[in-house]
Amino acid sequence: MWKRESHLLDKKEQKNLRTGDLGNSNKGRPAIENPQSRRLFFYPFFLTFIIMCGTWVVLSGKFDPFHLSLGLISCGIVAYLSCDLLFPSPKIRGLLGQWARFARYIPWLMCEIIKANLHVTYLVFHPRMMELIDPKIVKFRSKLESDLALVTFANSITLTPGTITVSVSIDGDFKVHAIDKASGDPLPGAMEANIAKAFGEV
Amino acid sequence: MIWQLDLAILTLVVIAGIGAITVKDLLGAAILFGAYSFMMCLLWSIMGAVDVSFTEATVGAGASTVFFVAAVFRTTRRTKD
Amino acid sequence: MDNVFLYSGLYLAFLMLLSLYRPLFGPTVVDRMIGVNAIGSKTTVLLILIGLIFHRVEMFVDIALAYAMLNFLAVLAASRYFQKRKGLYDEALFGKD
Amino acid sequence: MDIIVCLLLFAGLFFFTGGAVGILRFPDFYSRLHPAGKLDTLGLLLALIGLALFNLHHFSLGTLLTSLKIILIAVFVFLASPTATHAIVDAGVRAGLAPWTKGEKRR
Amino acid sequence: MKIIGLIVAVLTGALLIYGTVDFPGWADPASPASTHLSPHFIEKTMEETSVPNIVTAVLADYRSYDTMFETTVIFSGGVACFILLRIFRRKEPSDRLYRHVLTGATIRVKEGGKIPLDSDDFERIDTLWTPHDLIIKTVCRLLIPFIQLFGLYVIAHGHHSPGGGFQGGVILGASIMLLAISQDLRTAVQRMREKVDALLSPTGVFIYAGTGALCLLLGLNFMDYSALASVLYVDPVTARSHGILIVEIGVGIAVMATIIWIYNNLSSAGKYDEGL
Repeated sequence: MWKRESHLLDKKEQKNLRTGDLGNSNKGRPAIENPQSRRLFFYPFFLTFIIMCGTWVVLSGKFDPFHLSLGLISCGIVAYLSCDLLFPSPKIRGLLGQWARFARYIPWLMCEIIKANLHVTYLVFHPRMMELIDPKIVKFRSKLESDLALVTFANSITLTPGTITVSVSIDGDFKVHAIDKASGDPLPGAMEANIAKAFGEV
Repeated sequence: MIWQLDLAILTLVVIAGIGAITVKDLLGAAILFGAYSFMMCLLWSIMGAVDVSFTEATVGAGASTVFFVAAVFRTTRRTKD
Repeated sequence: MDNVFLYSGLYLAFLMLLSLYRPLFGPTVVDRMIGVNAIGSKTTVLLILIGLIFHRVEMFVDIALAYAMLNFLAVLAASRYFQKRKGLYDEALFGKD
Repeated sequence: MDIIVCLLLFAGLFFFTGGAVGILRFPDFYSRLHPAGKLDTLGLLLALIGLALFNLHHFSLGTLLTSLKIILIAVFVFLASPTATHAIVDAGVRAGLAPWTKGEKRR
Repeated sequence: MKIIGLIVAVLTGALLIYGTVDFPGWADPASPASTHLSPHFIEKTMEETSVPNIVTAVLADYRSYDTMFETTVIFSGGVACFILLRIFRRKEPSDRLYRHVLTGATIRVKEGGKIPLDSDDFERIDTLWTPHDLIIKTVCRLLIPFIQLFGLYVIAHGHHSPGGGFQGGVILGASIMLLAISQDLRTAVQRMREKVDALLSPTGVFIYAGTGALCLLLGLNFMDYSALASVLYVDPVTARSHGILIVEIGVGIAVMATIIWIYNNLSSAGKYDEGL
């Protein structure tokens, strides 16, 4: 019933697709009839189901059997409908370690965000603001590989020092709008290194 | 019912509503209508009508704005008058 | 504490009035979108403040959550209009991006 | 406890003020997005954390879950807000708006 | 013309405001609404239906005829949109664009040209094509499951918190709309085909009306859910509560399918081909 889309796969698999190295991904569309791909379908389903159950407990706050069974049914429906959205590739090995490393990245990001916001607030309330700002567009190329790492990097750029991501290409070409010289220069810098560490792409 | 907030939000509703019908650009009008529905949602919740407020939040902010944008996408963008 | 929340709410309403300048008079449509997006994030906080004033937060949290989700959808749809309509699609066809 | 809540709430309101003033003051579309995208997100985060802390006054499982829900809103906005900002920038670029450079008049 | 419109609007507004003078005062305990109906609902709802949220009980139980026909109105809105907008003639656009999946090359097929039908190597892309937007696609992909779960939560907890079938249905529909906006219309239509929409939308209305008719068959009034007690093996009060839940699920299904249906017709101008 659910046909999988090739553009939902991550970039490495798309590259494999292009170079003809099909491997397990079976042309990007694992047919459900294939027993092996059914097993591959199972892990994302199960993982999505568990995540959804956690979310349901936070949302619901009712622990009588009636509501819990409703929750299990709902989680099953969502996992059936959308597990290929949450985990587009069936490979889930090393995912937990990745999440743990990602959790260590967040405090650093928060620190950066607060610094950046103080900077922008200073600019906003400065009476001669028009002379301080000097908007320009910076282009650079990132070394990050996977889709998620690129998106995290782009969103972190948007949240931190006076910079907004204008566009990202699938190969990692960034265009960034920086509001003044001081904020645009240090890119990609330490943030890219930190994200690379968080996603295990050192 | 908190009358101070009620008055403040009511003013905003009126401003957003007048803005939504005076703007010539239809896409701009659709976006302003979104802002108007935010204010309506706040107004309902201040009056204590939680269910109505929820309906306004889901339909007004989500569905109807998207429908308007989709309709503008398939027609012309400027009004004739 | 209720008074603090009440005056914070009034102040937020005042800030929404300031942000409403862009949707009303913004020179381009994209400016209007910025203003509405800013109003949306203030509305989320104001909803929870109202919930705390009424001492029924668990009800208003649901509204705020639905609100945060759907506001995002509206902004995406409005920006999608530009990507499609005034898009540089002819150049994209020939690979100039 | 109340003092911490008030501090967080006022910090959030301060950043919100920065956002609103910035939207009014900055010269062009791209630079207006900077306060709108960043200051509002941080203001919302701080204010929501403050309110979630206040909600924990009468500690029970119910209030804990409500606070978690408030935090969930903050997490959601943290994912969604940069994306919305990016989408608006993209719309501006495709609509053909030229960025403001130093020395021009404000528009 | 504008001045006439202004005069009409101002006059109507003045009449309406004049009409409000006759209203009972705000929260007046002697007004007709709060002397007969409201006290009954406020006092008896919990013991009659065991639903804490009075609004839900009033909407789906005491005044369920009203809500049933509201659902029907929404369904007929979807049908009207379908009949007005849908184009059945096979009218191809003059140019169609295809991308070769393996190489990423784009080809353009002129009108009357040979189209690589049903080939797995080619995928169709929009004529107003926008380049691959990585950020929006990835973030929406991560958020959609949570939005769907939230929609189901709102439907299931209509008894205890604000919300219910209508709101939950809109949220569920919005999640599919988000998929259509972040990727393209064809991806969303592949997940939720037109036939599925068109079937689910009357199914929801049918669940609602069928629950009512089942009560009639079991020997009580139409929409008196306490008749379901013998089917569900619970006492009549709990049966009313469960009946409300079943009805809400019906409303949710109908609203979700209708919202998606209207959006698909509206954004693709009835062609189901390329959308917003």
